[in-house]
Amino acid sequence: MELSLTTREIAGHEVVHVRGEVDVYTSSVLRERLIELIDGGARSVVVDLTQVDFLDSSGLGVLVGALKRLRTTEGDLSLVITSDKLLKIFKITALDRVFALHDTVEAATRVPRTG
Amino acid sequence: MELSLTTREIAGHEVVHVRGEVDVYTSSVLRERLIELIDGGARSVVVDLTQVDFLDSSGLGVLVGALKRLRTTEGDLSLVITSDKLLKIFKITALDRVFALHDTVEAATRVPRTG
Amino acid sequence: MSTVRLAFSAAPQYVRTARLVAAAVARRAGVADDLLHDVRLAMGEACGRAVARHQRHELDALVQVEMTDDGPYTVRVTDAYDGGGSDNDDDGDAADQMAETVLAGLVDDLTVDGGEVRMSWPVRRRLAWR
Amino acid sequence: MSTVRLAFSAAPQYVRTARLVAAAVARRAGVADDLLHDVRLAMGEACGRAVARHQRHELDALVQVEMTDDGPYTVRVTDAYDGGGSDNDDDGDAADQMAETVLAGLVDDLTVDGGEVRMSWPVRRRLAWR
Ligand SMILES: Nc1ncnc2c1ncn2[C@@H]1O[C@H](COP(=O)(O)OP(=O)(O)O)[C@@H](O)[C@H]1O
Ligand SMILES: Nc1ncnc2c1ncn2[C@@H]1O[C@H](COP(=O)(O)OP(=O)(O)O)[C@@H](O)[C@H]1O
Repeated sequence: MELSLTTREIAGHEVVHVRGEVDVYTSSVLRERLIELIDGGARSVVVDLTQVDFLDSSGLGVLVGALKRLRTTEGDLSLVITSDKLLKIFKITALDRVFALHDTVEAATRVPRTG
Repeated sequence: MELSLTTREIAGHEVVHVRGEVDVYTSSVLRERLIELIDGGARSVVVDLTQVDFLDSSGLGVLVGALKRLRTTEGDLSLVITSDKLLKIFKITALDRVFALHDTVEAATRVPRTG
Repeated sequence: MSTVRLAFSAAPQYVRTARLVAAAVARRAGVADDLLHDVRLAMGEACGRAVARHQRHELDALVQVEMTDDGPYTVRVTDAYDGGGSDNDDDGDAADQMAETVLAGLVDDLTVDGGEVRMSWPVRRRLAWR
Repeated sequence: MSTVRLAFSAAPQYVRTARLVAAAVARRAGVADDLLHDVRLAMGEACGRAVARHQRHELDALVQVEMTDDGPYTVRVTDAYDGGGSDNDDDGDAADQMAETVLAGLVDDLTVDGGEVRMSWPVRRRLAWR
Protein backbone atom coordinates (compact mmCIF):
# COMPACT_ATOMS: atom_id res chain seq x y z
CA MET A 1 0.00 0.00 0.00
CA GLU A 2 2.66 2.50 1.03
CA LEU A 3 5.68 3.44 -1.00
CA SER A 4 9.21 2.26 -0.39
CA LEU A 5 12.30 3.49 -2.23
CA THR A 6 15.80 2.05 -2.48
CA THR A 7 18.55 3.75 -4.45
CA ARG A 8 21.83 2.24 -5.68
CA GLU A 9 24.42 3.19 -8.23
CA ILE A 10 25.07 0.87 -11.15
CA ALA A 11 27.79 1.78 -13.67
CA GLY A 12 27.30 5.51 -13.38
CA HIS A 13 23.50 5.33 -13.31
CA GLU A 14 21.45 6.10 -10.21
CA VAL A 15 18.86 3.36 -9.99
CA VAL A 16 15.75 4.00 -7.86
CA HIS A 17 13.80 0.85 -7.06
CA VAL A 18 10.21 1.72 -6.28
CA ARG A 19 7.87 -0.63 -4.44
CA GLY A 20 4.18 -0.07 -3.71
CA GLU A 21 1.64 2.39 -5.06
CA VAL A 22 2.67 5.70 -6.61
CA ASP A 23 -0.40 7.90 -6.32
CA VAL A 24 -1.69 11.26 -5.05
CA TYR A 25 -0.84 10.12 -1.55
CA THR A 26 2.75 8.98 -2.10
CA SER A 27 4.05 10.59 -5.28
CA SER A 28 5.51 13.52 -3.32
CA VAL A 29 7.92 11.09 -1.66
CA LEU A 30 9.21 9.92 -5.05
CA ARG A 31 9.43 13.52 -6.25
CA GLU A 32 11.59 14.50 -3.29
CA ARG A 33 13.93 11.55 -3.78
CA LEU A 34 14.38 12.30 -7.48
CA ILE A 35 15.02 16.01 -6.86
CA GLU A 36 17.56 15.07 -4.19
CA LEU A 37 19.41 12.80 -6.63
CA ILE A 38 19.37 15.30 -9.47
CA ASP A 39 20.40 18.20 -7.26
CA GLY A 40 23.15 15.92 -5.92
CA GLY A 41 24.59 15.67 -9.42
CA ALA A 42 23.04 12.50 -10.85
CA ARG A 43 22.93 12.68 -14.63
CA SER A 44 21.46 9.32 -15.55
CA VAL A 45 18.54 8.25 -13.40
CA VAL A 46 16.82 4.89 -13.86
CA VAL A 47 13.46 4.42 -12.12
CA ASP A 48 12.68 0.74 -11.67
CA LEU A 49 8.88 0.37 -11.63
CA THR A 50 8.76 -3.43 -11.83
CA GLN A 51 7.54 -3.68 -8.21
CA VAL A 52 4.92 -0.97 -8.60
CA ASP A 53 1.39 -2.30 -8.82
CA PHE A 54 -0.34 1.05 -9.17
CA LEU A 55 0.66 4.35 -10.70
CA ASP A 56 -1.65 7.26 -11.43
CA SER A 57 -1.34 10.61 -13.20
CA SER A 58 0.35 12.22 -10.20
CA GLY A 59 3.07 9.58 -10.51
CA LEU A 60 3.38 10.38 -14.20
CA GLY A 61 3.63 14.04 -13.30
CA VAL A 62 6.55 13.36 -10.96
CA LEU A 63 8.39 11.39 -13.66
CA VAL A 64 7.78 14.11 -16.27
CA GLY A 65 9.00 16.74 -13.81
CA ALA A 66 12.21 14.79 -13.16
CA LEU A 67 12.79 14.32 -16.88
CA LYS A 68 12.42 18.07 -17.50
CA ARG A 69 14.82 18.86 -14.68
CA LEU A 70 17.38 16.35 -15.98
CA ARG A 71 17.17 17.68 -19.51
CA THR A 72 18.24 21.15 -18.40
CA THR A 73 21.55 19.50 -17.40
CA GLU A 74 21.79 17.19 -20.43
CA GLY A 75 20.78 14.35 -18.14
CA ASP A 76 18.64 11.32 -18.81
CA LEU A 77 15.73 9.50 -17.20
CA SER A 78 14.81 5.96 -18.13
CA LEU A 79 12.17 3.63 -16.77
CA VAL A 80 11.99 -0.10 -16.21
CA ILE A 81 8.45 -1.38 -16.74
CA THR A 82 7.21 -4.92 -17.23
CA SER A 83 3.50 -4.81 -16.38
CA ASP A 84 0.91 -4.24 -19.08
CA LYS A 85 -1.26 -2.36 -16.60
CA LEU A 86 1.46 0.21 -16.03
CA LEU A 87 2.36 0.38 -19.69
CA LYS A 88 -1.25 1.20 -20.52
CA ILE A 89 -1.22 4.50 -18.68
CA PHE A 90 2.03 5.51 -20.43
CA LYS A 91 0.46 4.69 -23.78
CA ILE A 92 -2.76 6.57 -23.01
CA THR A 93 -0.75 9.71 -22.30
CA ALA A 94 1.76 9.06 -25.13
CA LEU A 95 4.51 9.19 -22.51
CA ASP A 96 5.78 5.82 -23.78
CA ARG A 97 7.31 7.89 -26.59
CA VAL A 98 8.81 10.46 -24.24
CA PHE A 99 10.59 8.13 -21.80
CA ALA A 100 13.16 5.49 -22.64
CA LEU A 101 11.41 2.30 -21.49
CA HIS A 102 13.25 -0.92 -20.66
CA ASP A 103 12.31 -4.44 -19.58
CA THR A 104 15.08 -4.90 -17.05
CA VAL A 105 17.40 -2.77 -14.93
CA GLU A 106 20.27 -4.47 -16.77
CA ALA A 107 19.04 -3.22 -20.11
CA ALA A 108 18.51 0.26 -18.71
CA THR A 109 22.00 0.51 -17.21
CA ARG A 110 23.67 -0.99 -20.28
CA VAL A 111 22.60 2.05 -22.31
CA PRO A 112 25.62 4.35 -22.79
CA ARG A 113 25.42 7.63 -20.89
CA THR A 114 24.52 10.36 -23.36
CA GLY A 115 25.64 14.01 -23.15
CA MET B 1 -13.02 -12.87 0.86
CA GLU B 2 -15.62 -15.40 -0.14
CA LEU B 3 -16.42 -18.55 1.72
CA SER B 4 -15.36 -22.03 0.71
CA LEU B 5 -16.47 -25.25 2.40
CA THR B 6 -15.07 -28.78 2.22
CA THR B 7 -16.63 -31.67 4.08
CA ARG B 8 -15.06 -35.03 4.90
CA GLU B 9 -15.81 -37.85 7.28
CA ILE B 10 -13.24 -38.75 9.93
CA ALA B 11 -13.95 -41.67 12.27
CA GLY B 12 -17.69 -41.12 12.35
CA HIS B 13 -17.46 -37.33 12.59
CA GLU B 14 -18.50 -35.02 9.76
CA VAL B 15 -15.73 -32.42 9.53
CA VAL B 16 -16.52 -29.16 7.74
CA HIS B 17 -13.42 -27.17 6.82
CA VAL B 18 -14.30 -23.51 6.42
CA ARG B 19 -12.07 -21.06 4.58
CA GLY B 20 -12.62 -17.30 4.22
CA GLU B 21 -14.92 -14.89 6.00
CA VAL B 22 -18.09 -16.01 7.76
CA ASP B 23 -20.27 -12.91 7.92
CA VAL B 24 -23.69 -11.47 7.07
CA TYR B 25 -22.87 -12.03 3.42
CA THR B 26 -21.78 -15.67 3.56
CA SER B 27 -23.10 -17.21 6.76
CA SER B 28 -26.23 -18.47 4.96
CA VAL B 29 -24.01 -20.75 2.89
CA LEU B 30 -22.56 -22.32 6.04
CA ARG B 31 -26.04 -22.63 7.54
CA GLU B 32 -27.31 -24.53 4.51
CA ARG B 33 -24.36 -26.92 4.52
CA LEU B 34 -24.80 -27.69 8.22
CA ILE B 35 -28.56 -28.24 7.89
CA GLU B 36 -27.90 -30.53 4.94
CA LEU B 37 -25.46 -32.62 7.00
CA ILE B 38 -27.70 -32.80 10.05
CA ASP B 39 -30.80 -33.62 8.04
CA GLY B 40 -28.71 -36.26 6.25
CA GLY B 41 -28.14 -38.00 9.57
CA ALA B 42 -24.85 -36.60 10.85
CA ARG B 43 -24.68 -36.82 14.65
CA SER B 44 -21.22 -35.45 15.36
CA VAL B 45 -20.30 -32.37 13.37
CA VAL B 46 -16.89 -30.72 13.66
CA VAL B 47 -16.51 -27.23 12.19
CA ASP B 48 -12.87 -26.45 11.47
CA LEU B 49 -12.44 -22.67 11.71
CA THR B 50 -8.63 -22.60 11.57
CA GLN B 51 -8.70 -21.07 8.06
CA VAL B 52 -11.33 -18.48 8.95
CA ASP B 53 -9.90 -14.99 9.31
CA PHE B 54 -13.16 -13.27 10.11
CA LEU B 55 -16.35 -14.37 11.86
CA ASP B 56 -19.15 -12.11 13.04
CA SER B 57 -22.33 -12.54 15.06
CA SER B 58 -24.23 -13.93 12.08
CA GLY B 59 -21.62 -16.69 11.92
CA LEU B 60 -22.08 -17.31 15.65
CA GLY B 61 -25.84 -17.45 15.05
CA VAL B 62 -25.41 -20.16 12.43
CA LEU B 63 -23.24 -22.25 14.78
CA VAL B 64 -25.69 -21.85 17.66
CA GLY B 65 -28.56 -22.83 15.34
CA ALA B 66 -26.73 -25.99 14.26
CA LEU B 67 -25.95 -26.90 17.87
CA LYS B 68 -29.61 -26.55 18.85
CA ARG B 69 -30.69 -28.68 15.90
CA LEU B 70 -28.13 -31.38 16.74
CA ARG B 71 -29.13 -31.46 20.40
CA THR B 72 -32.71 -32.41 19.51
CA THR B 73 -31.23 -35.62 18.09
CA GLU B 74 -28.64 -36.15 20.87
CA GLY B 75 -26.00 -34.94 18.43
CA ASP B 76 -22.86 -32.92 19.01
CA LEU B 77 -21.15 -29.90 17.50
CA SER B 78 -17.52 -29.08 18.17
CA LEU B 79 -15.28 -26.36 16.83
CA VAL B 80 -11.61 -26.16 15.95
CA ILE B 81 -10.23 -22.69 16.66
CA THR B 82 -6.63 -21.53 16.92
CA SER B 83 -6.77 -17.77 16.39
CA ASP B 84 -7.05 -15.41 19.35
CA LYS B 85 -9.10 -13.02 17.25
CA LEU B 86 -11.76 -15.65 16.68
CA LEU B 87 -11.60 -16.87 20.25
CA LYS B 88 -12.28 -13.34 21.48
CA ILE B 89 -15.75 -13.17 19.95
CA PHE B 90 -16.65 -16.55 21.50
CA LYS B 91 -15.50 -15.28 24.87
CA ILE B 92 -17.41 -12.01 24.56
CA THR B 93 -20.61 -13.91 23.95
CA ALA B 94 -19.77 -16.66 26.49
CA LEU B 95 -20.18 -19.18 23.68
CA ASP B 96 -16.73 -20.57 24.53
CA ARG B 97 -18.55 -22.32 27.38
CA VAL B 98 -21.36 -23.60 25.15
CA PHE B 99 -19.29 -25.18 22.37
CA ALA B 100 -16.62 -27.82 22.74
CA LEU B 101 -13.52 -26.03 21.45
CA HIS B 102 -10.41 -27.81 20.19
CA ASP B 103 -6.99 -26.81 18.88
CA THR B 104 -6.83 -29.36 16.09
CA VAL B 105 -9.16 -31.46 13.98
CA GLU B 106 -7.36 -34.50 15.41
CA ALA B 107 -8.27 -33.56 18.94
CA ALA B 108 -11.86 -32.88 17.91
CA THR B 109 -12.31 -36.22 16.16
CA ARG B 110 -10.54 -38.16 18.92
CA VAL B 111 -13.39 -37.28 21.29
CA PRO B 112 -15.71 -40.30 21.72
CA ARG B 113 -19.13 -39.90 20.12
CA THR B 114 -21.71 -39.28 22.85
CA GLY B 115 -25.34 -40.32 22.78
CA MET C 1 -10.83 17.65 11.02
CA SER C 2 -11.44 14.79 8.62
CA THR C 3 -14.77 13.23 7.77
CA VAL C 4 -15.62 10.21 5.66
CA ARG C 5 -19.25 9.31 5.04
CA LEU C 6 -20.54 6.13 3.49
CA ALA C 7 -24.16 5.40 2.62
CA PHE C 8 -25.40 2.18 1.08
CA SER C 9 -28.48 0.21 0.10
CA ALA C 10 -29.44 -2.31 2.77
CA ALA C 11 -27.70 -5.38 1.31
CA PRO C 12 -25.22 -7.68 3.07
CA GLN C 13 -22.44 -7.22 0.53
CA TYR C 14 -22.08 -3.54 1.47
CA VAL C 15 -21.45 -4.48 5.07
CA ARG C 16 -18.17 -5.86 3.71
CA THR C 17 -17.52 -2.57 1.95
CA ALA C 18 -18.15 -0.72 5.21
CA ARG C 19 -15.69 -2.98 7.05
CA LEU C 20 -13.07 -2.30 4.40
CA VAL C 21 -13.56 1.45 4.70
CA ALA C 22 -13.61 1.34 8.50
CA ALA C 23 -10.21 -0.34 8.65
CA ALA C 24 -8.65 1.89 5.98
CA VAL C 25 -9.88 5.12 7.55
CA ALA C 26 -9.05 4.00 11.09
CA ARG C 27 -5.51 3.12 10.05
CA ARG C 28 -5.02 6.52 8.42
CA ALA C 29 -6.55 8.19 11.48
CA GLY C 30 -3.87 6.59 13.65
CA VAL C 31 -5.79 3.80 15.41
CA ALA C 32 -3.28 1.20 16.66
CA ASP C 33 -2.85 -1.81 14.39
CA ASP C 34 -3.92 -4.29 17.05
CA LEU C 35 -7.30 -2.55 17.31
CA LEU C 36 -8.07 -2.68 13.59
CA HIS C 37 -9.65 -6.13 13.74
CA ASP C 38 -12.00 -4.90 16.47
CA VAL C 39 -12.84 -1.84 14.40
CA ARG C 40 -13.69 -3.99 11.36
CA LEU C 41 -15.75 -6.40 13.44
CA ALA C 42 -17.61 -3.61 15.24
CA MET C 43 -18.36 -1.80 12.00
CA GLY C 44 -19.62 -5.08 10.55
CA GLU C 45 -21.89 -5.70 13.54
CA ALA C 46 -23.31 -2.18 13.53
CA CYS C 47 -23.92 -2.21 9.78
CA GLY C 48 -25.26 -5.77 9.79
CA ARG C 49 -27.74 -4.71 12.46
CA ALA C 50 -28.77 -1.65 10.40
CA VAL C 51 -29.18 -3.72 7.22
CA ALA C 52 -31.30 -6.27 9.09
CA ARG C 53 -33.53 -3.51 10.48
CA HIS C 54 -34.01 -2.01 7.02
CA GLN C 55 -34.78 -5.39 5.50
CA ARG C 56 -37.13 -6.44 8.28
CA HIS C 57 -39.12 -3.23 7.95
CA GLU C 58 -38.78 -3.00 4.18
CA LEU C 59 -37.11 0.39 4.21
CA ASP C 60 -35.60 1.63 0.94
CA ALA C 61 -33.46 4.33 2.56
CA LEU C 62 -29.70 4.00 2.64
CA VAL C 63 -27.82 2.97 5.77
CA GLN C 64 -25.62 5.90 6.82
CA VAL C 65 -22.10 5.70 8.22
CA GLU C 66 -20.00 8.62 9.34
CA MET C 67 -16.37 8.47 10.47
CA THR C 68 -14.52 11.43 11.98
CA ASP C 69 -11.08 11.79 13.50
CA ASP C 70 -11.05 15.15 15.22
CA GLY C 71 -10.26 13.63 18.60
CA PRO C 72 -10.73 9.86 18.77
CA TYR C 73 -11.68 7.88 15.67
CA THR C 74 -15.46 8.00 15.88
CA VAL C 75 -18.00 5.99 13.93
CA ARG C 76 -21.71 6.65 13.73
CA VAL C 77 -23.98 4.13 11.98
CA THR C 78 -27.55 5.27 11.46
CA ASP C 79 -30.49 3.31 10.13
CA ALA C 80 -33.87 4.64 9.07
CA TYR C 81 -36.08 2.51 11.34
CA ASP C 82 -37.94 4.82 13.68
CA GLY C 83 -39.36 2.14 15.95
CA GLY C 84 -42.82 2.20 14.41
CA GLY C 85 -44.69 -0.74 12.84
CA SER C 86 -44.72 -4.31 14.08
CA ASP C 87 -41.49 -5.72 15.43
CA ASN C 88 -42.25 -9.24 16.54
CA ASP C 89 -39.81 -11.04 14.28
CA ASP C 90 -38.12 -13.28 16.87
CA ASP C 91 -35.38 -14.32 14.51
CA GLY C 92 -34.45 -10.72 13.94
CA ASP C 93 -34.47 -9.96 17.62
CA ALA C 94 -32.15 -12.86 18.44
CA ALA C 95 -29.71 -11.74 15.74
CA ASP C 96 -29.90 -8.10 16.89
CA GLN C 97 -29.26 -9.30 20.42
CA MET C 98 -26.17 -11.24 19.37
CA ALA C 99 -24.85 -8.27 17.40
CA GLU C 100 -25.37 -5.97 20.37
CA THR C 101 -23.66 -8.40 22.76
CA VAL C 102 -20.63 -8.54 20.48
CA LEU C 103 -20.57 -4.75 20.16
CA ALA C 104 -20.80 -4.27 23.91
CA GLY C 105 -17.94 -6.68 24.55
CA LEU C 106 -15.81 -5.25 21.79
CA VAL C 107 -16.14 -1.50 22.09
CA ASP C 108 -15.31 0.42 25.28
CA ASP C 109 -16.92 3.63 24.11
CA LEU C 110 -20.28 2.53 22.70
CA THR C 111 -23.77 4.04 22.59
CA VAL C 112 -26.68 2.20 21.01
CA ASP C 113 -29.73 4.42 20.76
CA GLY C 114 -32.48 2.96 18.58
CA GLY C 115 -31.35 3.37 15.00
CA GLU C 116 -28.02 4.89 15.92
CA VAL C 117 -24.81 3.15 16.98
CA ARG C 118 -21.95 5.41 18.07
CA MET C 119 -18.49 4.12 18.91
CA SER C 120 -14.97 5.42 19.16
CA TRP C 121 -11.39 4.25 19.51
CA PRO C 122 -8.33 6.16 20.69
CA VAL C 123 -5.78 7.32 18.14
CA ARG C 124 -2.08 7.68 18.76
CA ARG C 125 -0.95 10.61 16.66
CA ARG C 126 1.54 9.46 14.08
CA LEU C 127 4.69 11.48 14.61
CA ALA C 128 5.98 10.73 11.15
CA TRP C 129 4.81 8.66 8.28
CA ARG C 130 6.47 5.45 7.22
CA MET D 1 -31.28 -0.93 -7.47
CA SER D 2 -28.21 -0.55 -5.33
CA THR D 3 -26.51 2.68 -4.35
CA VAL D 4 -23.30 3.32 -2.45
CA ARG D 5 -22.29 6.86 -1.60
CA LEU D 6 -18.97 7.99 -0.23
CA ALA D 7 -18.12 11.52 0.87
CA PHE D 8 -14.76 12.59 2.25
CA SER D 9 -12.66 15.56 3.31
CA ALA D 10 -10.37 16.72 0.52
CA ALA D 11 -7.21 14.84 1.55
CA PRO D 12 -5.10 12.49 -0.61
CA GLN D 13 -5.41 9.49 1.70
CA TYR D 14 -9.15 9.26 1.07
CA VAL D 15 -8.52 8.95 -2.65
CA ARG D 16 -7.10 5.55 -1.70
CA THR D 17 -10.23 4.77 0.28
CA ALA D 18 -12.34 5.72 -2.75
CA ARG D 19 -10.30 3.41 -4.99
CA LEU D 20 -10.78 0.56 -2.53
CA VAL D 21 -14.52 1.10 -2.44
CA ALA D 22 -14.75 1.49 -6.22
CA ALA D 23 -13.15 -1.89 -6.83
CA ALA D 24 -15.16 -3.67 -4.12
CA VAL D 25 -18.49 -2.29 -5.27
CA ALA D 26 -17.70 -2.81 -8.97
CA ARG D 27 -16.79 -6.44 -8.34
CA ARG D 28 -20.03 -7.05 -6.46
CA ALA D 29 -21.95 -5.25 -9.21
CA GLY D 30 -20.57 -7.74 -11.74
CA VAL D 31 -17.92 -5.68 -13.55
CA ALA D 32 -15.47 -8.07 -15.25
CA ASP D 33 -12.27 -8.74 -13.30
CA ASP D 34 -10.02 -7.46 -16.07
CA LEU D 35 -11.74 -4.05 -15.87
CA LEU D 36 -11.27 -3.62 -12.13
CA HIS D 37 -7.82 -2.06 -12.44
CA ASP D 38 -9.25 0.54 -14.83
CA VAL D 39 -12.11 1.21 -12.42
CA ARG D 40 -9.66 1.78 -9.53
CA LEU D 41 -7.43 3.98 -11.62
CA ALA D 42 -10.33 6.03 -13.00
CA MET D 43 -11.84 6.50 -9.54
CA GLY D 44 -8.43 7.60 -8.31
CA GLU D 45 -8.03 10.12 -11.11
CA ALA D 46 -11.52 11.56 -10.68
CA CYS D 47 -11.16 11.84 -6.90
CA GLY D 48 -7.59 13.15 -7.12
CA ARG D 49 -8.85 15.87 -9.45
CA ALA D 50 -11.69 16.73 -7.05
CA VAL D 51 -9.35 16.84 -4.04
CA ALA D 52 -6.93 19.11 -5.93
CA ARG D 53 -9.77 21.47 -6.88
CA HIS D 54 -10.96 21.66 -3.27
CA GLN D 55 -7.45 22.25 -2.00
CA ARG D 56 -6.63 24.85 -4.65
CA HIS D 57 -9.75 26.82 -3.87
CA GLU D 58 -9.65 26.15 -0.13
CA LEU D 59 -13.07 24.52 0.00
CA ASP D 60 -14.05 22.74 3.21
CA ALA D 61 -16.91 20.77 1.66
CA LEU D 62 -16.64 17.02 1.23
CA VAL D 63 -15.91 15.42 -2.14
CA GLN D 64 -18.96 13.35 -3.12
CA VAL D 65 -18.92 9.96 -4.84
CA GLU D 66 -21.98 7.98 -5.87
CA MET D 67 -21.99 4.47 -7.31
CA THR D 68 -25.09 2.78 -8.72
CA ASP D 69 -25.64 -0.52 -10.50
CA ASP D 70 -29.13 -0.39 -11.89
CA GLY D 71 -27.93 -0.86 -15.45
CA PRO D 72 -24.18 -0.41 -15.92
CA TYR D 73 -21.93 0.24 -12.94
CA THR D 74 -22.00 4.04 -12.82
CA VAL D 75 -19.78 6.36 -10.81
CA ARG D 76 -20.35 10.05 -10.25
CA VAL D 77 -17.66 12.15 -8.54
CA THR D 78 -18.70 15.67 -7.62
CA ASP D 79 -16.58 18.46 -6.20
CA ALA D 80 -17.77 21.74 -4.75
CA TYR D 81 -15.80 24.12 -6.97
CA ASP D 82 -18.28 26.19 -8.94
CA GLY D 83 -15.78 27.76 -11.33
CA GLY D 84 -15.64 31.08 -9.49
CA GLY D 85 -12.55 32.75 -8.02
CA SER D 86 -9.10 32.88 -9.58
CA ASP D 87 -7.88 29.75 -11.30
CA ASN D 88 -4.46 30.59 -12.63
CA ASP D 89 -2.48 27.98 -10.77
CA ASP D 90 -0.53 26.52 -13.70
CA ASP D 91 0.68 23.53 -11.73
CA GLY D 92 -2.86 22.60 -10.88
CA ASP D 93 -3.95 22.97 -14.46
CA ALA D 94 -1.18 20.68 -15.72
CA ALA D 95 -2.09 18.04 -13.15
CA ASP D 96 -5.81 18.36 -13.95
CA GLN D 97 -4.94 18.03 -17.63
CA MET D 98 -2.95 14.84 -17.03
CA ALA D 99 -5.75 13.36 -14.92
CA GLU D 100 -8.29 14.18 -17.61
CA THR D 101 -6.11 12.67 -20.36
CA VAL D 102 -5.82 9.44 -18.37
CA LEU D 103 -9.58 9.39 -17.72
CA ALA D 104 -10.38 9.96 -21.39
CA GLY D 105 -8.08 7.16 -22.50
CA LEU D 106 -9.28 4.80 -19.82
CA VAL D 107 -13.05 5.18 -19.75
CA ASP D 108 -15.25 4.66 -22.81
CA ASP D 109 -18.32 6.19 -21.22
CA LEU D 110 -17.05 9.41 -19.64
CA THR D 111 -18.49 12.88 -19.09
CA VAL D 112 -16.48 15.62 -17.43
CA ASP D 113 -18.62 18.66 -16.72
CA GLY D 114 -16.93 21.19 -14.45
CA GLY D 115 -17.05 19.77 -10.96
CA GLU D 116 -18.70 16.53 -12.02
CA VAL D 117 -17.10 13.42 -13.51
CA ARG D 118 -19.50 10.68 -14.65
CA MET D 119 -18.33 7.30 -15.88
CA SER D 120 -19.72 3.82 -16.33
CA TRP D 121 -18.64 0.27 -17.09
CA PRO D 122 -20.67 -2.68 -18.36
CA VAL D 123 -21.65 -5.43 -15.95
CA ARG D 124 -22.13 -9.09 -16.83
CA ARG D 125 -24.86 -10.40 -14.55
CA ARG D 126 -23.55 -13.18 -12.33
CA LEU D 127 -25.74 -16.18 -13.04
CA ALA D 128 -24.92 -17.92 -9.79
CA TRP D 129 -22.31 -17.71 -7.12
CA ARG D 130 -19.96 -20.61 -6.71
N1 LIG E 1 3.99 5.69 4.13
C1 LIG E 1 4.11 6.67 3.25
N2 LIG E 1 4.81 6.44 2.15
C2 LIG E 1 4.98 7.40 1.29
N3 LIG E 1 4.46 8.62 1.39
C3 LIG E 1 3.76 8.93 2.44
C4 LIG E 1 3.54 7.96 3.42
N4 LIG E 1 2.80 8.53 4.36
C5 LIG E 1 2.57 9.78 3.98
N5 LIG E 1 3.16 10.07 2.82
C6 LIG E 1 3.20 11.39 2.12
O1 LIG E 1 3.27 12.42 3.06
C7 LIG E 1 2.14 13.27 2.99
C8 LIG E 1 1.62 13.57 4.39
O2 LIG E 1 1.44 12.32 5.03
P1 LIG E 1 0.46 12.07 6.25
O3 LIG E 1 1.01 10.93 7.01
O4 LIG E 1 -0.93 11.92 5.77
O5 LIG E 1 0.63 13.43 7.01
P2 LIG E 1 0.68 13.76 8.56
O6 LIG E 1 2.01 13.27 9.04
O7 LIG E 1 0.54 15.24 8.53
O8 LIG E 1 -0.49 13.03 9.19
C9 LIG E 1 1.14 12.52 2.15
O9 LIG E 1 0.29 13.35 1.43
C10 LIG E 1 2.05 11.72 1.26
O10 LIG E 1 2.48 12.48 0.18
N1 LIG F 1 -19.18 -16.47 -3.14
C1 LIG F 1 -20.04 -16.62 -2.15
N2 LIG F 1 -19.69 -17.36 -1.13
C2 LIG F 1 -20.55 -17.55 -0.16
N3 LIG F 1 -21.78 -17.03 -0.11
C3 LIG F 1 -22.20 -16.28 -1.09
C4 LIG F 1 -21.33 -16.02 -2.16
N4 LIG F 1 -21.99 -15.22 -3.00
C5 LIG F 1 -23.19 -15.02 -2.47
N5 LIG F 1 -23.36 -15.64 -1.31
C6 LIG F 1 -24.58 -15.69 -0.44
O1 LIG F 1 -25.71 -15.65 -1.27
C7 LIG F 1 -26.52 -14.51 -1.02
C8 LIG F 1 -26.93 -13.88 -2.35
O2 LIG F 1 -25.74 -13.66 -3.12
P1 LIG F 1 -25.60 -12.62 -4.29
O3 LIG F 1 -24.57 -13.16 -5.21
O4 LIG F 1 -25.37 -11.26 -3.75
O5 LIG F 1 -27.05 -12.69 -4.93
P2 LIG F 1 -27.50 -12.63 -6.42
O6 LIG F 1 -27.11 -13.95 -7.04
O7 LIG F 1 -29.00 -12.46 -6.27
O8 LIG F 1 -26.81 -11.44 -7.03
C9 LIG F 1 -25.66 -13.60 -0.21
O9 LIG F 1 -26.39 -12.79 0.66
C10 LIG F 1 -24.78 -14.58 0.52
O10 LIG F 1 -25.45 -15.09 1.65
